[in-house]
Amino acid sequence: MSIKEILRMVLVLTLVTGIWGGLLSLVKMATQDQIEYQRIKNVKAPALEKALTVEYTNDPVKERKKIRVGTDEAGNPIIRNVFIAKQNGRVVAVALEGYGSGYGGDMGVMVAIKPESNKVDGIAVTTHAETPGVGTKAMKSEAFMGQFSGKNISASFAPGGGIDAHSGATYTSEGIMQGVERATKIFSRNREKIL
Amino acid sequence: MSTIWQEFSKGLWKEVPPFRFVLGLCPTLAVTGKVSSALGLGCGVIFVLMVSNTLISIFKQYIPGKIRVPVFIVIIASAVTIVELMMEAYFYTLYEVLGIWIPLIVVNCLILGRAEAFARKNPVRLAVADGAGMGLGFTISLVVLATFREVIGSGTWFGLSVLPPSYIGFDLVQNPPGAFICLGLLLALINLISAKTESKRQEC
Amino acid sequence: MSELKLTVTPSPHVHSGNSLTAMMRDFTIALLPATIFGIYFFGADVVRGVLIAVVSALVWEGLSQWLSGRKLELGNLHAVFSGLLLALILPPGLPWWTILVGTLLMVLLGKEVFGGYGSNPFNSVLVAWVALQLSYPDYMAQWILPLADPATTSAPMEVFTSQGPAFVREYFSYTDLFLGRTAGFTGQVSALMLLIGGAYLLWRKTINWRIPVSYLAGVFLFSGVFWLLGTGAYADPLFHILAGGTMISAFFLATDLPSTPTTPQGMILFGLGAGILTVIIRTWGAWTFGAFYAVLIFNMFTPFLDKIAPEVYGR
Amino acid sequence: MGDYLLMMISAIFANNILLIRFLGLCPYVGVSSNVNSSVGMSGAALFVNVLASTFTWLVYNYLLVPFQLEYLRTVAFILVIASLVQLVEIVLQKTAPALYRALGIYLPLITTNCMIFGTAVLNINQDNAFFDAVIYAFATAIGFSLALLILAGLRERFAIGKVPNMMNGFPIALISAGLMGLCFQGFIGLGQ
Repeated sequence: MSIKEILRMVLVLTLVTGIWGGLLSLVKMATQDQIEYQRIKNVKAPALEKALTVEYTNDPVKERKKIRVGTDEAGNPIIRNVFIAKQNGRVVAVALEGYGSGYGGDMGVMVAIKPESNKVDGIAVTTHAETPGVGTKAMKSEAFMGQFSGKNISASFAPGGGIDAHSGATYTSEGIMQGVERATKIFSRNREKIL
Repeated sequence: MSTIWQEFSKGLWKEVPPFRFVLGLCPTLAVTGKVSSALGLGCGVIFVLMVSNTLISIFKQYIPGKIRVPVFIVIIASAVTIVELMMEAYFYTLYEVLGIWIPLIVVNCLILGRAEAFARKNPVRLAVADGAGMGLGFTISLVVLATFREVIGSGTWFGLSVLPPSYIGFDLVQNPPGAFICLGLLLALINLISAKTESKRQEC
Repeated sequence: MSELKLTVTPSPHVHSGNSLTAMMRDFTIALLPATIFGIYFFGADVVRGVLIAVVSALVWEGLSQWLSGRKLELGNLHAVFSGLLLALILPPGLPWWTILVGTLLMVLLGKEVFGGYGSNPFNSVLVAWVALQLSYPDYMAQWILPLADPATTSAPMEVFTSQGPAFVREYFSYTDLFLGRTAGFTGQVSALMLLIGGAYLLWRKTINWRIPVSYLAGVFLFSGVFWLLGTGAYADPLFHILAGGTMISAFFLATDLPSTPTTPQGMILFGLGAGILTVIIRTWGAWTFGAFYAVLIFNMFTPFLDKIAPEVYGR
Repeated sequence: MGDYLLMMISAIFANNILLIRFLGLCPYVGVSSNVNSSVGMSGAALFVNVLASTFTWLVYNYLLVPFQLEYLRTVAFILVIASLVQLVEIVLQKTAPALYRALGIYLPLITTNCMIFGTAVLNINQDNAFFDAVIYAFATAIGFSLALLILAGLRERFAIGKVPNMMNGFPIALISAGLMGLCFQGFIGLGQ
């Protein structure tokens, strides 16, 4: 194999990967926002619709805001999405996720808050790894999940506070309470940024 | 013109994949539970096959023989990534249903097989025709198999009910073992048909 | 081309139709006690199920042989026997059309695609049963009430897999299990009737003793070990022998000639293995009737078990 | 340890990579016509599958994730696998000629074996930790080998049987695979 041949091979491979890599990153950039929208729409929207009981006319997924809620161990900022529900241009509710630890690990809870009255509008579980038929009983129970609605956000939602756990599903109930507690606190701290 | 037509049409019956040309079996079985997912994957394969055939045919004299396979793979894998990104952005439900089978288009032997056997030896227009024909043949095959499995298995076609509501779906054909059995029976049927037509041709 | 091959072929080595016919006749006769008992016990549903299964098996087999241009071989009684056997392992009140689907799958997938009886690597009756189980799980768990005042409408093995061994002892006595006074499919309820049939087959030398004996031993010993290790968590070995289709598997399903080994060692390993797997699936798996799955799974290993030692003659 | 065992049983039987997940079919019908070549293929697949999953996991988690290049996964994995196969071929030829002779002809087939690529992607999709990923790759390859060997055993029987003409070859292999899949359904519930 001559040097010329090897050089040609290297050149061709570099060119091919370079051109395609550039093209791919272009496609990636062009589709990035759309992909993020679709992901949120398909993963979070069902819970979002359940948590929002007020009437609204916009697409809260489209009108979402990103807020910085803190930093992780490595010092990178933690960014959360806040979904804004509007009726005829007026903000009627905002929804954001808080995480608590249930029986099977972390669970996400979507909490909708009415900023005018500072009351919880509704909550719904987004992601969880609870035992089917045991822990899931709590998140399906109207009596348990309904307790949060109408409570002022300054109240304590943490376990041991004013919320009764669903019997037989204590860990899951406490996970949900923790999630709501954290979400409401994030809202209170970042109220100006969100609205 | 006639040769372009020939290269295009061979993919539709004479060498139709994956029936005559048993390449790309894995997705054939995996995505044919529903007509919609079969069609979705088929379109992805058509796109990748046309892109790879076209590019390889255009640049065939610049690709050194010794590294042609890596170059082909890079081209194919990049085309697949484009399909992946596009599907996630604009057809999210389909993207979720197809899941792992979109990246797996890369290792679909059909695509590398056409690059190796056809595109690197033929002019661009023929390579395009070949890619379109093979891709279309593959898609039609998937849809045919999916039609059978979806109608018998759940009484629907493309999500619309086509059988009376009292029909109780025959779950076996929707399950993985049923996929193998259906494809096996379909291949046997094609064997039978071609044996019949060939013996007729000999009689003439 | 194939005529010139001098190779050892898989069993059965039946070349005149007569001995196959005689064998199938014996098998059919051996199933009669259980069938008659089932009719007495469950009533007209069993008659209906058996008639539909046998007639449709004959029709499907005749059609497929005629369509593929082969000689009609309905006289060898294999269709009659396998139709009857399938009817006996299905719930008595199954809708008529599911029985038709079952016999079609039995004839087509179990047998004809491989070239007819003798070439099938899987037990055709079990292929049909598993396919029905997978397709119509709801129908396959609907039992008829056998007695005016039943303790439970579930089959004994169902009670075991869903509620655990403690409940089994509460609902079923050994006498009930042995005589067959429980819910279930026809060919499972009476261990006694199946034992009579099995004894007839052994006396007529239609089946080799190795598979049924080693199968029952496998079930008994394996479940016995776990029962001794932890009473309460595991069912006792006698229950495993009497319930859940163990008997019909031992004498009628695991003895299907084409799909089981032909060497003495192979047969013993087949029986032991399938017996152990039966208990494993019942105890830890998802299926109530692990006996059928276990036999079918071991059908897959027959070619390897056959390689262990040379062929036994005069089986 | 118990968790690894359950994971392996599940990956080998109830979620068999080939019969239930449909990965690796081309070599399955291609080389399963006799037992000896199936053994060779199984060995090669096991070897490459474990290596490929190890390397792709490392590449993904230590190269693609830190630079936020996850979307290049497909390209990166296929390149890693292709070059890995080449490397294995060269190393084996130099260091273990006997093994190379046994596995050699199957190695090129492995690049386009969807099982290798599929296992690598599944490991990422399932968020497997490093050691889990290696065990998972090992178990899927064992499941693949098991299915391959059983089918080879059955097909050796068909060769001397009387399978109808129209069923010969692929049709009967696929139908047998389907019936084997039915058998493997019996393992559901074990190891989960």
